Amino acid sequence: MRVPYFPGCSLKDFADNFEKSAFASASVLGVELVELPEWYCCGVVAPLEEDELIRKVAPARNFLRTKELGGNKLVTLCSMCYNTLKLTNLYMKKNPDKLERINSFMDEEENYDGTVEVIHFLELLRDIVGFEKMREKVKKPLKGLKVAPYYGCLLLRPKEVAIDSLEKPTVMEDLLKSLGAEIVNSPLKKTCCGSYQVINNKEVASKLVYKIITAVTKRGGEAVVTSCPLCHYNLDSLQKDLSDKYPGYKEVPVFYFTQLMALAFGLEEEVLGLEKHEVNPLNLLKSKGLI
Amino acid sequence: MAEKSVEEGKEKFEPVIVGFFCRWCTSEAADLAGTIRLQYPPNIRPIRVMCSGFIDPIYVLKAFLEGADGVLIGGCHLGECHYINGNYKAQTRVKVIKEVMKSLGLEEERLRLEWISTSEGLKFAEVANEFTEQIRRMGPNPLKKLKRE
Amino acid sequence: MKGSLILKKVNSEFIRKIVEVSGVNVFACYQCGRCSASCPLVEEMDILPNQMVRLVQLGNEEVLNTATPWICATCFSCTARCPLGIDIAKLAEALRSISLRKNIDKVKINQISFGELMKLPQIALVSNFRKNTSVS
Amino acid sequence: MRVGVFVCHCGRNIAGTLNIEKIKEEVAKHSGVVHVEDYIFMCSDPGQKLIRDRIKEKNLDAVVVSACSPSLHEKTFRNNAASVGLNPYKVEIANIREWASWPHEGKPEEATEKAIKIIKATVEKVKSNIPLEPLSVPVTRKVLVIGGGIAGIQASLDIANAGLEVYLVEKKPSIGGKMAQFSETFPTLDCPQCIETPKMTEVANHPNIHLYAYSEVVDVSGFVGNFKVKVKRKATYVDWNKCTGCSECAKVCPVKVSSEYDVGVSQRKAIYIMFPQAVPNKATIDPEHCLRLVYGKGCGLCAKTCPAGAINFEQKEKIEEIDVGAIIVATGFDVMDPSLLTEYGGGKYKDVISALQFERILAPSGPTGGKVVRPSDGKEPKTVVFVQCAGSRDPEHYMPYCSKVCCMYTAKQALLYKHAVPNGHAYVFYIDVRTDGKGYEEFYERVLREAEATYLRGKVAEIYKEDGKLKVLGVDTLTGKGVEINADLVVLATAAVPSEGIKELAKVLRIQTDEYGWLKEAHLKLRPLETATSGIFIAGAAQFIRDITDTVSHASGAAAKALSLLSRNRIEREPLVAEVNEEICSGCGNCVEACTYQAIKIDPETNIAKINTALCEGCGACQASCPSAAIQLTNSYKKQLFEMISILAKE
Repeated sequence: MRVPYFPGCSLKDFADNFEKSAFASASVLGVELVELPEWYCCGVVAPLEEDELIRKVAPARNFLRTKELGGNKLVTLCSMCYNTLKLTNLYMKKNPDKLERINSFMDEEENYDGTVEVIHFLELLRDIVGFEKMREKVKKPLKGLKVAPYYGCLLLRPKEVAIDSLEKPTVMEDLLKSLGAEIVNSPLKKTCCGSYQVINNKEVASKLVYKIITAVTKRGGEAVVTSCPLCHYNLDSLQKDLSDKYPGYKEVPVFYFTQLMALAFGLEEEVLGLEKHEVNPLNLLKSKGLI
Repeated sequence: MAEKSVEEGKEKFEPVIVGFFCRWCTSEAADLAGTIRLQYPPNIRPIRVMCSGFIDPIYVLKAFLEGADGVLIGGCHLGECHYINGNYKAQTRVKVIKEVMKSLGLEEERLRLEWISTSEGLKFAEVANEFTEQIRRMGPNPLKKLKRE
Repeated sequence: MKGSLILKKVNSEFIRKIVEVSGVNVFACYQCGRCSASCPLVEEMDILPNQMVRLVQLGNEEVLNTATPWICATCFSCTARCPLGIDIAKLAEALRSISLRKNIDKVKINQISFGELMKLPQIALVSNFRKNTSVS
Repeated sequence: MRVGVFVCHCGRNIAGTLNIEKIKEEVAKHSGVVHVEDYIFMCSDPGQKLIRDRIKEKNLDAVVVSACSPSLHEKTFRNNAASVGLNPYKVEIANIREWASWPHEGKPEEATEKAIKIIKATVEKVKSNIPLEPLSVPVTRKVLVIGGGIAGIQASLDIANAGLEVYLVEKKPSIGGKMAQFSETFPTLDCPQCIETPKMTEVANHPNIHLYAYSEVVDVSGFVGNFKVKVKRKATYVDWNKCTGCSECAKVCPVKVSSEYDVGVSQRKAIYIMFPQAVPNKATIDPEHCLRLVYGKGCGLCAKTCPAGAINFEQKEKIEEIDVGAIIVATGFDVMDPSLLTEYGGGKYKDVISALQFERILAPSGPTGGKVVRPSDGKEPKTVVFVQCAGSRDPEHYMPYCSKVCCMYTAKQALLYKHAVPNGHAYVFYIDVRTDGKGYEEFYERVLREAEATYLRGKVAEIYKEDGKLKVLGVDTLTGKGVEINADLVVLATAAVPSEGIKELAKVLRIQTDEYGWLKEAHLKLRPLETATSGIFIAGAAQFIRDITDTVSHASGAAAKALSLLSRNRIEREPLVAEVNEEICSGCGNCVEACTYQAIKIDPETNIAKINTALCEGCGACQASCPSAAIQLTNSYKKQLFEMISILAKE
């Protein structure tokens, strides 16, 4: 199966371990993520103003590239890209007059007709590949690894883009269970990590990360799993300061779900890019006999 | 528009529209529209019937054959029929009538089915306005021309 | 915020602008406060999200001077939980946008140290600038 | 044919826009019209006298009154004509006010033209109207009441006391309904045992009431005055004629099941009496859990123990047919399942309960003997959080409406909790406190003072378990601060919803529900006790959630409606029904299919459609389906419609 894929900026740089592990795991499942031959920054955050059009042009161009690849589905890994592309696409579908304006801004291009569907890689795994099939490919079950799924905001909200139930999502739990991991349910798995406030209000983001991580460790969680590079950055890198600030604070490593897939599929350790983590995951993985 | 008609040397076309209104809802809505003095064009000539499900296709065709330019059927919203499901029957029949209309060379848009409840006086007036305007744009019933020829 | 509200005439021009930019009908809100109860950043805000909606309902432009829209991280918790389906996140975006369109920047890029800039991922920088500056 | 046309000015309402002279001139030319006359107010006494006089003088055999909508004065003018011997069905109304003068005020000429067309078309109709007499049908002077809660009990007693027979059908083994589950009632703090139980006993002993407990209405046919009802009497596996209600059987039964009456707060046995004051006070075996009934052999301990020998594992359900003249639906309400409220941990945490469950915990005679303990560990909760509007006023996720009774019972529960746990503290999250009843606001104020409850104005966002406590995340919009409470027990005032199975029952009864399942009244303001199907009335919360005071009033109102309908031995019906021209009918059966009321059958001997006029509602769907115009609706004949259409469709 070949599916058009939109990487976004992070996956080519500081989150390249997310992409590498995703590509490697996908190929185990017979899925080829075909990167758009040319792509443009999605804008990172969806422009929510009704009268804002120019910031929607780049997503439209990405959809045109998708159609050129002969697809009507566009897969993303990054939650922020997913949310931005999906919301922008819905806006264009709902407002044909606005779509016409957007098309007029790119007069050198074909018109975008609103027919591309944006999906997240998790949806593809759940709805097209199926977790049962994933279970068959597991060589090294993540036995005894207590992981806490962390959805953050943008996979679930607003409801128009939700990949799962808003209040009681299960897609990551189901995925991790199929890899053999033990699920730790944290009530804060849908709570914001502070997102871009890490720049203006680092303290605020830091407080949220503290709440999110301690809610996990309190429940016996040994690792957090996410699908968002920014969540990963905040949850991972801000923990360093927390150890200084709160005596007895227990650090936990933060993984992309694709890293755990690659691990369970028995792929080479280098696709995991574990050296990129701030909170060192090696001890945990070694203690479980996973590396 | 007025200028255009002068150019063509014709008078402004005023369509004739026959309305079949269920006595339980759309007739009441038309009453309400009048009571609160909503203004709509006088082109719609109403007949009060027991139920939209009472409307035999032949009545609609008869109206067109007699020269009506449009026919408006008004019934209760689906699920709200006084006779439980008469409006569903009307909905099915309208589909059939539209097929017959096409075969006679009548545009199917000349027949419209609307669900207008007792309290929807405003909707009644809006539909009357809009439908009259639509038929006015469509021009006279083509069967009339045939008849004349 | 102190002082009394002197309601001579609700500033409909301001409300109209907000409605146009946000596409949100703020009048539907019955002030249950669930947006505030759901907001993870409410401790940091000077007024609660429901008070932000309230000021807009009253057409009070002081809302533009509050910190709340700038503390908002656009996590959509308020929007998802609102019983009336009011998109409060969009409202906050509109409030930011109205300020930003006056060429006001809320983040000073040149004040971020080079070391910090090198360390921060572009996804954090770009999203922050999109929300807090008029130029991006 | 001698038709008289009377044109009303309605003051300036008609004459101010329409040209009356022009109308008179044009209508007078129409064939069959022998007299046209106008008057300033036709509906006034002199106006009516004018019509009566002309009918006699001019020997009119049909009349068209051109005035306001027929829904206003059709009856007036028909009765008026009847008083001088003209058949009322030979009078028709041409609506030239609502349909011509009012909506076209600025276009007098066109409006006058339209009015003339309307009048002429009505003249054509009345010319072919046939004189009719109302159908008079005998009635069965008995009433079926469905649902044995306080509404059904009240309606049954009112009717039975007036001397008519009542069949009271209740699907559970005992009557009493929701009220029997309450601890104490607001605002008087009466215990339901003290005020409802006597009424339940009165029902059981009333000579005019046939109580069918553990039974369901499965089929209804017929029409107002003459309904035929099939009631399924479910098998109880206990001979109720022998059972004395001693409960020895329940003591020996080895199977424990979650109690419906205690909403899961306690357990009952597989053979059980719903509650000590149950009426009838008889045991019932739950076939889904009884070991003997599930496996077909073994156990049988109850049968061995029963001193009356009442247990009968072979008992079968029975269908009984009853005839009634009117039906009252009193099926009440349910509360929303708390497990639907995932963000509040409903169904997930044992100590997040519904207010109905808390009623059972607070009830002095309840499973805990009135001791307030929480379900998870039986400990006394020191911090209780009440969440109002849980599932209500939330069109985006749950129910859009206000569930009306929650503000009051939450206040009551906070007070009863404080009485039971004086060193405990209650927090109440609310959006608005609604106290719309006699003595309600005073009660609420008493609760504030006496229970010292902390009322917090805000809707709770989320509840989850943290460090052994229930963390409630809310807000206090009055101080503008977020709120976090670590609670021992959370009570959700879950939305009121229509009772389970109501949509199916509504289908059986041929009455309508709204999108949620509340029964639809004939008119929200003016006919709140009636359904659109004549002879079927609504009592109590089945129409919409209401408190006990309102329910009892509503039920007495429904009883009065049924009594007034059945006060005579015969009732009259509109004679506008379908008729068959036997010469033309080919017996194709299209009409049988089109008829919603099963009023048409093909006679197997003659192969001709036959109409049961008693069942025909006069909708005319059969007429539209008949390929040969053999079946027609009286006074809406095809001929009439054709004449009207040809007048109206012409330019």
